[in-house]
Amino acid sequence: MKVKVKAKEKDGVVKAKVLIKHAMETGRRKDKKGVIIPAHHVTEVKAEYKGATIFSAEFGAGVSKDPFVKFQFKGKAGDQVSVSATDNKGQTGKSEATIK
Amino acid sequence: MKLIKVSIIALVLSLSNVAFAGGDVNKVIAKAESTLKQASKSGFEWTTTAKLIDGAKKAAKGGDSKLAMKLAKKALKEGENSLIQAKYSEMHWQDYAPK
Amino acid sequence: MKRLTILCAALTTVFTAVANASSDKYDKKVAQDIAKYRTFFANKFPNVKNFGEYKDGVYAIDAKAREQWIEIEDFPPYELSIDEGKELFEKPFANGKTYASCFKNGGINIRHNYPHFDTKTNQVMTLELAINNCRTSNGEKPLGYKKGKIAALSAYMASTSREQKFNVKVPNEAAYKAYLDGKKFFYSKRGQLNLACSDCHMAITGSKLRADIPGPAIGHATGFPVYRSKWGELGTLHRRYGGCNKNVRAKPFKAQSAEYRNLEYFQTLMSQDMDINGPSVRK
Amino acid sequence: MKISRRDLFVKLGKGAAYVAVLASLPKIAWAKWNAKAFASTDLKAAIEAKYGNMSISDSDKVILDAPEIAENGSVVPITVSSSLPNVSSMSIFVEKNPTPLVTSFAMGKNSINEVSIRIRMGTTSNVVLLVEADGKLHRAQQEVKVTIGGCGG
Repeated sequence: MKVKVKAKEKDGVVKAKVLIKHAMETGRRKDKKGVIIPAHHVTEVKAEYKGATIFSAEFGAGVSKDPFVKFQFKGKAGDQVSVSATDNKGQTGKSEATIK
Repeated sequence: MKLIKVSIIALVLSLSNVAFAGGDVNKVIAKAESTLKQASKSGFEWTTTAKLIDGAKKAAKGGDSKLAMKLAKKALKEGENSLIQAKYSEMHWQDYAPK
Repeated sequence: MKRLTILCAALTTVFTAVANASSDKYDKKVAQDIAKYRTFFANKFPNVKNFGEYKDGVYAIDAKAREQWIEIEDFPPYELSIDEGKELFEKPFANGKTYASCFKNGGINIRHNYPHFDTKTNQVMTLELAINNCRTSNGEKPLGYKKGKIAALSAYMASTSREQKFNVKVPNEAAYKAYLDGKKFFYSKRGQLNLACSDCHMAITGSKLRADIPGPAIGHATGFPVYRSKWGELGTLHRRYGGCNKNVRAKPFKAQSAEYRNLEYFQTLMSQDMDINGPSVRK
Repeated sequence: MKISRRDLFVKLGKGAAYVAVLASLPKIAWAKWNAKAFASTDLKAAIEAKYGNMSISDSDKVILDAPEIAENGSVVPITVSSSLPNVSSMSIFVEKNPTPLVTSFAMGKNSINEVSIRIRMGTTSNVVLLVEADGKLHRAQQEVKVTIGGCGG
C-alpha cells in the first residue's frame, strides 16, 4: 500500500498531510458481472513522532477512495514523522517525511 | 370434408400471413441497419439505435413479431433522425459559433 | 453600406496579405476566432476579470465548488499518479532507451507544445499519441489511451510544465483544415439528446443542467489529465470526450481518433496563452 | 479471553453476532478497529457501539466544517476541530450512509484538535461530529446536500 506524507512546521505546530493509494471498496459495489466486490478498505492509520504515537485514525468504508487525512501536532522542523496504514485484509504501508 | 378444406385454406392463409409479417419485420430491420450504417459513416450514430435493432432481432427470433416491428421501426426512425441531424449540423454548425 | 463592407473586406484581405507573407495567415484567422470566443465568455461571466482564470475550469465560475476544489487540490489524489508516471517515464525500455530520448528537452517542461500540427504527417500530434509513438518506435507495445499508465505519464509530463502557456501554431492549410474540423465537431449537434459541445459548455454553462453546472469551454484543455471524483482515478482528455458524447447518447469516437485529436487541437487553440494546469481534480 | 473455534462457528452461525465477536476481542491501547461500530447500520447503534452510553450535548466548542452542497458525494472534504481541553477522540458520522460511522480520530496529548478528511456520502444527510473530552460527548451537526451520490452511479 502506497502512503505519501508531507509535513510542514509553523510556530511550533506541524501540519501533516497523508495520502494513501487505496480502492476503499465498500463491500456494496458490484462488478460488471453483478458480483459484489468484497469490502476492502483501510482500517487504521497511525502517526509516530519521536517514538510515540501522536495521532491515529480508524477508517470505515465511508472514507473516500485514495484516502486523505490532515492532522496537526506540536513539533519542530527537521524532525521525522512516520505514518503507517493497515487495511482489513492485513495489508500495510508506511512512509516517513522530514518536517519542513 | 368441406370443413377440412376451409380450415386448410385458413391455416395456409394464416401461415402465409405470419411469413409475410416476418419478412416485413426483417425488411424493416435490414433498412434500420443500413440507415444506421450510413449514420455511423457520417459520424452521427446514436448510442441507442444499435440496441433497438438488437432488441428487434431478438424479438423476431422469439416469435414476437409485433414487438420486433415496433423496435425496428423505432430504430429506423432514429437512424433517419441521426442522418437529418448530420445534415443539419453540416449546414448550420457555424450558426452556433460566436459572431 | 454594401460598398463599405466590400471595401472593408478588401482592405482586410490586403492587410492580411501584406502583413504576412502567408506563413502565419492561418494563425491570424484563428486569432480572430479566439477573440470572438473570449468576448463571448467575457460577456457571459463579467466577474471573471482575466481569461487566465479559466484554467481552473468550472471552478473559475462556481465559488462554492471552488472552495472544495482548493481543499482537494491541497494534497490531490493525483500526486500518487505523478509519482507513478515519473517512475514509468524514467524506466528504460527493453532497448535501454527511455521516453526522454523521444522528446525535446528530455520530455521535461514541454507539455505546452502539445498538441501541435505535424507538418510531416499532416496530422494533429497529441502528447498521448507522441508517447505511444515513442513506445512503438522503441519496440514496445502501445498503451491504452484512456487511463492507467498513459494518464500517469501524461500527468507527470504536465506536472513538469505547470504555468507554461499554450502556444499552438497553425502552420499550413492542412492544419487549418484540422482546426476547422475540430471547430465543426464542437458546434455540431449530436446524439439522441441533440446537443452540441457548445450547447452545454457555452450556451448553458454557468447555469444548472440537472444537478450540475457544465464547465465553460474556455480552458478545457489546460487541466488534463484529470482525477475525476466520478471516475475515482486519472483519465485523459479523450476519455472525457467519449464520456461527453455518451452523455448526449452519441456513439463516441475512439480515443486518439482524428475526430478527437482535431477537437483537442481546436479546444487548445481556444485556450491559447493559458497556463498548463494539469493534472488537476474535477468532480 | 479465549474463543474456541467451535464457539466462533456457533456465533458466526448467528449472523450478526460475528461483529460482536470481533468487537469483544481484547482491546489494545491505541485504536483497535471498532468493527461493531463501523458495521452498525443506524446512527444510534453506531454511537452506542463506539461510545457506550456517554451523555451527549451540543457544544459551540466543537466545530464541523462541511460544505453546504457537496460537489460530488464520493469526495466531500470535512474539517473537524475543537477548542475543548482534554480531547481524547473525535468521530464523524453520516446519518444516512448505510453504515453511519465514517471515521474516528484518537488524539494524543501533543495533538492539535483539528483534522481534515475526505468522506463519502450516499445522499443528502446530516453529518454529526462527536468530540470526546473528559468523559463526555460534545456534538456539532450540519446537513450536507448531495446531488451526485458517492455510492455508485
